[in-house]
Amino acid sequence: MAGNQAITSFDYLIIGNSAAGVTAAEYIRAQDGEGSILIVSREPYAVYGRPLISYLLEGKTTEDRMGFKPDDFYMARNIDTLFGPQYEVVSLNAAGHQAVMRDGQAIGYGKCLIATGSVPFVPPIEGLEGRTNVFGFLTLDDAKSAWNAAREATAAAHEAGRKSRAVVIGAGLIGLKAAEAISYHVDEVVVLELAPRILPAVLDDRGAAILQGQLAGHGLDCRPGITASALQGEGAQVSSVALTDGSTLECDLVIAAVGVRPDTALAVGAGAEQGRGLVVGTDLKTTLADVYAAGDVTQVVNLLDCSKQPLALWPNAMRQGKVAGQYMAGSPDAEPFEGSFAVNAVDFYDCSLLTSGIINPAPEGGYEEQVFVQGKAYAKFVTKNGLLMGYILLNRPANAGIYTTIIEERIPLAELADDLFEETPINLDFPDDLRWKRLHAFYPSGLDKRGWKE
Amino acid sequence: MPRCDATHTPPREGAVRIPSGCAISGIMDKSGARHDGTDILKSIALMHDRSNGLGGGFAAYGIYPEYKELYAFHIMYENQEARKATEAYLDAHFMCEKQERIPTEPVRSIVNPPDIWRYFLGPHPVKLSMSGQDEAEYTMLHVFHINAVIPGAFVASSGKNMGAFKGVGYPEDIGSFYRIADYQAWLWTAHGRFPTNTPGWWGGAHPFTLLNWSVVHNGEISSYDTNRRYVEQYDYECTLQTDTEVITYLFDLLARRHGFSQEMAAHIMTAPAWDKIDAMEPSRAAFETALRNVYSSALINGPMSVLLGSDEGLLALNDRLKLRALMVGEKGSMVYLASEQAAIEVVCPDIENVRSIDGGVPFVVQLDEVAARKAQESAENTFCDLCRPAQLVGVVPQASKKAESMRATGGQRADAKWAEGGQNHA
Amino acid sequence: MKRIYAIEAWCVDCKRCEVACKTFHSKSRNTVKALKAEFPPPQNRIRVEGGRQLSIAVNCRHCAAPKCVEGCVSGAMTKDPVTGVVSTNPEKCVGCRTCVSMCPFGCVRIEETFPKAVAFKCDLCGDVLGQPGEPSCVTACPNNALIYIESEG
Amino acid sequence: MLDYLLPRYKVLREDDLCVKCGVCERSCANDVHTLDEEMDAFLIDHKKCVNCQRCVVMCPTGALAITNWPQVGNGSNNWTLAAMQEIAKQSQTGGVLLTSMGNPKPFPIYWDHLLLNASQVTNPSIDPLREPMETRVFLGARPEALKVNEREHLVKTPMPPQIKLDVPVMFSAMSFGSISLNAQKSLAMAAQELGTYFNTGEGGLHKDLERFGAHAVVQVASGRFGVDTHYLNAGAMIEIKIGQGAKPGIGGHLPGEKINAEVSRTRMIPEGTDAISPAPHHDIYSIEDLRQLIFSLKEACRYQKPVAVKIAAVHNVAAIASGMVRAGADVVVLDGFRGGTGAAPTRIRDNVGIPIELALAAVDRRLREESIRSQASLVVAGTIRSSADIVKAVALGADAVYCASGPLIALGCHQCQDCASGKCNWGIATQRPELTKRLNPEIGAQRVINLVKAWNHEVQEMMGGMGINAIDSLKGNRLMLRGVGLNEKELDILGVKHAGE
Repeated sequence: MAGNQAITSFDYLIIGNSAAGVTAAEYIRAQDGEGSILIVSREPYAVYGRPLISYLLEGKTTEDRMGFKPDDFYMARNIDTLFGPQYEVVSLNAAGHQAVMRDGQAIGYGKCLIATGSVPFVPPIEGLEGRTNVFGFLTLDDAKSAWNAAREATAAAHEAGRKSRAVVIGAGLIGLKAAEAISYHVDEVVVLELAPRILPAVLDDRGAAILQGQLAGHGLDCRPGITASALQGEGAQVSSVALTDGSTLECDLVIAAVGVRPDTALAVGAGAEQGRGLVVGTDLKTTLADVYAAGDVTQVVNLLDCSKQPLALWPNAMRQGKVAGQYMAGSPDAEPFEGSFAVNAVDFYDCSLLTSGIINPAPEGGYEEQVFVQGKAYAKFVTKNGLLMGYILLNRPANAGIYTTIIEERIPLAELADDLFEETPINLDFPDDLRWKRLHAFYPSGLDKRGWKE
Repeated sequence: MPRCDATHTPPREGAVRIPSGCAISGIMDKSGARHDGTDILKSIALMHDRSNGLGGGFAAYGIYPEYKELYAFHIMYENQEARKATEAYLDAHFMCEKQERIPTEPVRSIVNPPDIWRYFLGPHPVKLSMSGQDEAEYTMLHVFHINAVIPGAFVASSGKNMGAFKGVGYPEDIGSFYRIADYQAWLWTAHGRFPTNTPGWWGGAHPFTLLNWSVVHNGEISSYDTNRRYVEQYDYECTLQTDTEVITYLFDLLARRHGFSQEMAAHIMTAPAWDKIDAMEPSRAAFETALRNVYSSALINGPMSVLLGSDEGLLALNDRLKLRALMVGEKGSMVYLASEQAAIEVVCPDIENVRSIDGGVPFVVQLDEVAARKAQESAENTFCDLCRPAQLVGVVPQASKKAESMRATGGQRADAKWAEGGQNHA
Repeated sequence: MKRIYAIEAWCVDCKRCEVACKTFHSKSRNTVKALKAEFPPPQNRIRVEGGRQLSIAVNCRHCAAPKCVEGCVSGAMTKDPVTGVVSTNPEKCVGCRTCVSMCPFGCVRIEETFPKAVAFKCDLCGDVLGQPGEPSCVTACPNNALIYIESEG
Repeated sequence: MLDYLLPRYKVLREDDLCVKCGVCERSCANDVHTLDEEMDAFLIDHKKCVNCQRCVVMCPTGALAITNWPQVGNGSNNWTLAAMQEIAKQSQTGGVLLTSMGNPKPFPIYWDHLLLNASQVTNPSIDPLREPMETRVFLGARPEALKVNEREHLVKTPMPPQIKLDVPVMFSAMSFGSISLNAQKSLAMAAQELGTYFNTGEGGLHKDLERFGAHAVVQVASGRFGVDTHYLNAGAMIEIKIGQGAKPGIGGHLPGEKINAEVSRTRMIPEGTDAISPAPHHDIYSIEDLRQLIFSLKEACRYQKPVAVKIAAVHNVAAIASGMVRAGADVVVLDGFRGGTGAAPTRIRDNVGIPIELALAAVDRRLREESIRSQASLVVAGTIRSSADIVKAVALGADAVYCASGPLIALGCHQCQDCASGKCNWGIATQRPELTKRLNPEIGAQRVINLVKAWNHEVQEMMGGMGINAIDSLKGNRLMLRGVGLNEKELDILGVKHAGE
């Protein structure tokens, strides 16, 4: 659809074109074959796997393989799109069922989904603003810019007979993936982290120390407990970073990845209630009439401890997108979204890290921990009241999903094999009946457990 | 006939089993009115190519009204001694009212015929009562004895008011030889034979008869040995190893001794297939199942078309698969049957209702008076002489038979019939 | 859709299914060549758990709402809307292992190939992506411990 | 004592084909193959190999074969290696030599000296694809004659109980205990599908198989295991087992280790105790005793089931069979000396009894001579190896045949003769759960069904060739047989002519 045409009204308006937005559109279309759907996004791309941006820089994928959906995804479902900075929705009039885009055009809608995701949290560091070699690492454009800068900086540095260096501020998932990605394009990478360990949200101290050592083996210089106090340099270029330990680090570029927060500005501007994200019901409706929200932008109930938090994770966005789409279109299959819990999978070089649920429990919460270390592998299991609440699996990925399902399904550990945590979990660890039930979904009702029709 | 071994003479009928193809024909007047043998001769002559000159014959019913209470034995003798021995035997066991040479006429193609006699006789009353058998059983067993034991003698027919006229030659020549145009009968059957061997023995020609039964048959049944070993359990002697013989015995066993109607006997021999029985309503299925079950070994398999003559009339039967031709046509009280339709039309050009006999479905033509009588009778069969004769006359168990046959043949075990399957021959 | 079901009662722990799976998913599709000469060595998508007394062959359940698909960040893991087959596209996969952490049955594994690790899993022996063939493990099973039948979902 | 016994077999492994997948190792209950991780090679214990061929069949690459142990004897036809090995074994153990399956010695197999007839020119052969080709057989006593009402199509004679076979083959007696429940169930399922019967052997009828009762022959043997009124009425026919072709005059012994809970419950004996079947029935020391047992059993089933009596074919078989018929047996079962067994003393198996072909011919003839052939059906057993054997047996005079080794081979048996060890790798002659589960009765039944259907097709083809379209007309039809390479005496006993006659 051309942008300069008169835009009138759509049955469904979806703001945001990533996991939650396109999944919602897909499920809306599955239920409602007729209603008009418009997806608007400030990014000028068809939906892509946002976490892939680091892999793009690692050479493990290419831009044309990053498409999350088939090329004809929108066309085949008769979904209208407006992608580009001028189509960023800047204001929402919930009562009037109207949204206004940056280019001033107004769009009428029947139902609206806010799937604007996260925006980077900008740390209060002196000299951060207005720099041309400081990059975020959240969007494809961020990644491409950083990539170009790294290649140019490295070329320039080598011409000058020195090594190039990038400083990454933040050793969270995004920061570390950015560090790994950029490490292929600069000579040295230093990762700064305010917290006392890398990956403070998804690892514990011991695991972090092990991983840090393994990353060091790949030349990644992680410095937890230290962050940047100021970015220094002439003009728009940062040339060095002053650290909180008082030292200074020369650098060619900086990636700022200290964290993200829900991009709630639009909804809040329209009057929506906000907690640690947009407040939504189990039908993912916001406090505004006919306005729904899904993905990183929402506040999610953690099913394990009933805390409320934003959950900036791809599978959660997918699941919420589906539920929101189904409710918006009135699908009978719609099931209430009660909450979620974290499942993280990430890999750095040859290290894999899978974590889920509660991994750093509060000491007084009645949790128990079991830890297994063998070779490169580090595993930790957190249990409470005979249930598995969370795990860390560093370099021990095999069959991890079985643990995830034990958490999710709240399967009492007493029913499971004794060596569940020591060894790779297997289906035989489940009791007979449960195992049969799990492995035989949709099993023909005419057959018995011997596969016979008797 | 190739002869590679001077000591090896071709076996005669009875010593081996000889497959043969045939022509058959039958003419009957349901009213019981009698006709001479001209038509049957014409009918069978038309099917000349279905026989090869090695056997032909006729059976005629109603030809001896003046002796209708007596058994009419047609006996062929190969020599004088045979006649002497036979007549002495007959004298010992029967009361003979009349005996005479059967009138014949020389025919160029008929060479070396036997001496053929007929006797009108009844069982010796004292001997009969001593035997504990009924008249028919008594007579049959003595016929077996003559055929089995007296060398050179053969009883060609032994029924009442009927006779068989048969020999080696084309059937039309045999007919002329026996002057069958001179006889008046209400039922005629005829047979022309195409054996695949050359036994050249008059006794082996057809019709085959036993008491009032006469059978002409075209085909070669593959169930032969099963049927043979079945009837042999009941004292029948399959000396000739022919289908006709064993079919006759089956009819005798089922109809005379087990008391079934001829039609039911024929039904047993050509029982319905199991898939048909399975589709029947339960009580009928149980009936047919029981019949097949008990009379399993009476089932006839393989190509067969049979005309069974008796004092009741005519029964025609084809095998279950209808592997042989058999046509029927009617005109007034006359019924005509023949292997070929032309053989009917040649004697009755304006024949009506011509059709082929269905496989496995007995076609019954009864004398009107017989049909009327049967309709009044009980539909339940009555057994006759089911128990083996306590006093064995003429026919004895296999072991003693063997000894007897050894004696009769001077110690030579020439008679293959005694051994199981008849595998033994000189 | 037609699914493979494992029947514990009949599993005899021979692992012929694993061999057949490796062979089918090899370059040569010849067992001897595939297992003795090919590099990287072909991987089996079905695995027998247990031992002689109790064993069961486990492979992808091709779930109605597959968690692996839900978790896949690259769009490599998809469920064919027509056939129902869940399959992974090695071109798109970046080996992040989200699917491994999501699969409730341990049926997605990662093959450490160069230049990137990729996920692999049972594809019902589809020759063409999403087109299920006759699964080779089912054919190889000597005891009907693997059955390939129309399921009720 | 140093064991002088040599291995019997040698396992050959083609290293070029072996992919070290370990299927062989996991398939062998005798632990012949062991993949040694350190050597990255298989260690093979040849002595443990019984040549069951499970590994050969299971190997995905065909890398395995089993051959004889290459040790030669001294060339003597008298002291052969085999004879010496038997002595080595007996001098080691002091025991009776035990073995399994049928007599392996090269005695004449008369089936292979009999040839069938076919129609040419004078009568037509019948195409089984075009015409009905009936193989249904009834077993049981039959009246000599039938009284009926022809008009109303009613049978007046009371019909004795009979069983209906859609194919002329039944599965011979093999008890639960000697074979696994899965093996017996395979046969039961196949019998049901094929419209024929399996035989419980003397091991009782397991409750899971009671629903196949309409296709079961329940056996009463000298041990009387599992016999009660319920059992006698649970099957379609009762069979008194006097003897077995493989071991005439010998009882049975199922060791206690095979008497697990299920076998114990089914046999009605305590778990873990040896199940001893005495050599004779101790209530049958003569023919009149047999008559008492027959009529006791008929009373027990209220004359609703035919009662069969099975004997081993021994020298005086014809006279014994005649006595059995006169004692009231509705079905006479003859088991020839090549018949199989789960366990028998080697010397007995290899030296006692007579060939079934001669026994059958003699019995059929004798019963006919005595005009009592109709009073009982005749079933023969003891190496029915193919449809041709069935056709020849029926032509010699049998109503039907019993067959066990054939169906067992269909189930996977490779006749390794090691049944007694209880380690049957095919899950047949074993009670070990990890081995019995190798035989999925669904597959087993299908294989047996396939086999018998194939045989029946062949029977139909051969019958059609003879111009016969109902097996009734084949029964006792010895004219359809000719002997080859037989002497006068053999021909005389068989009642057939020599080929060329």
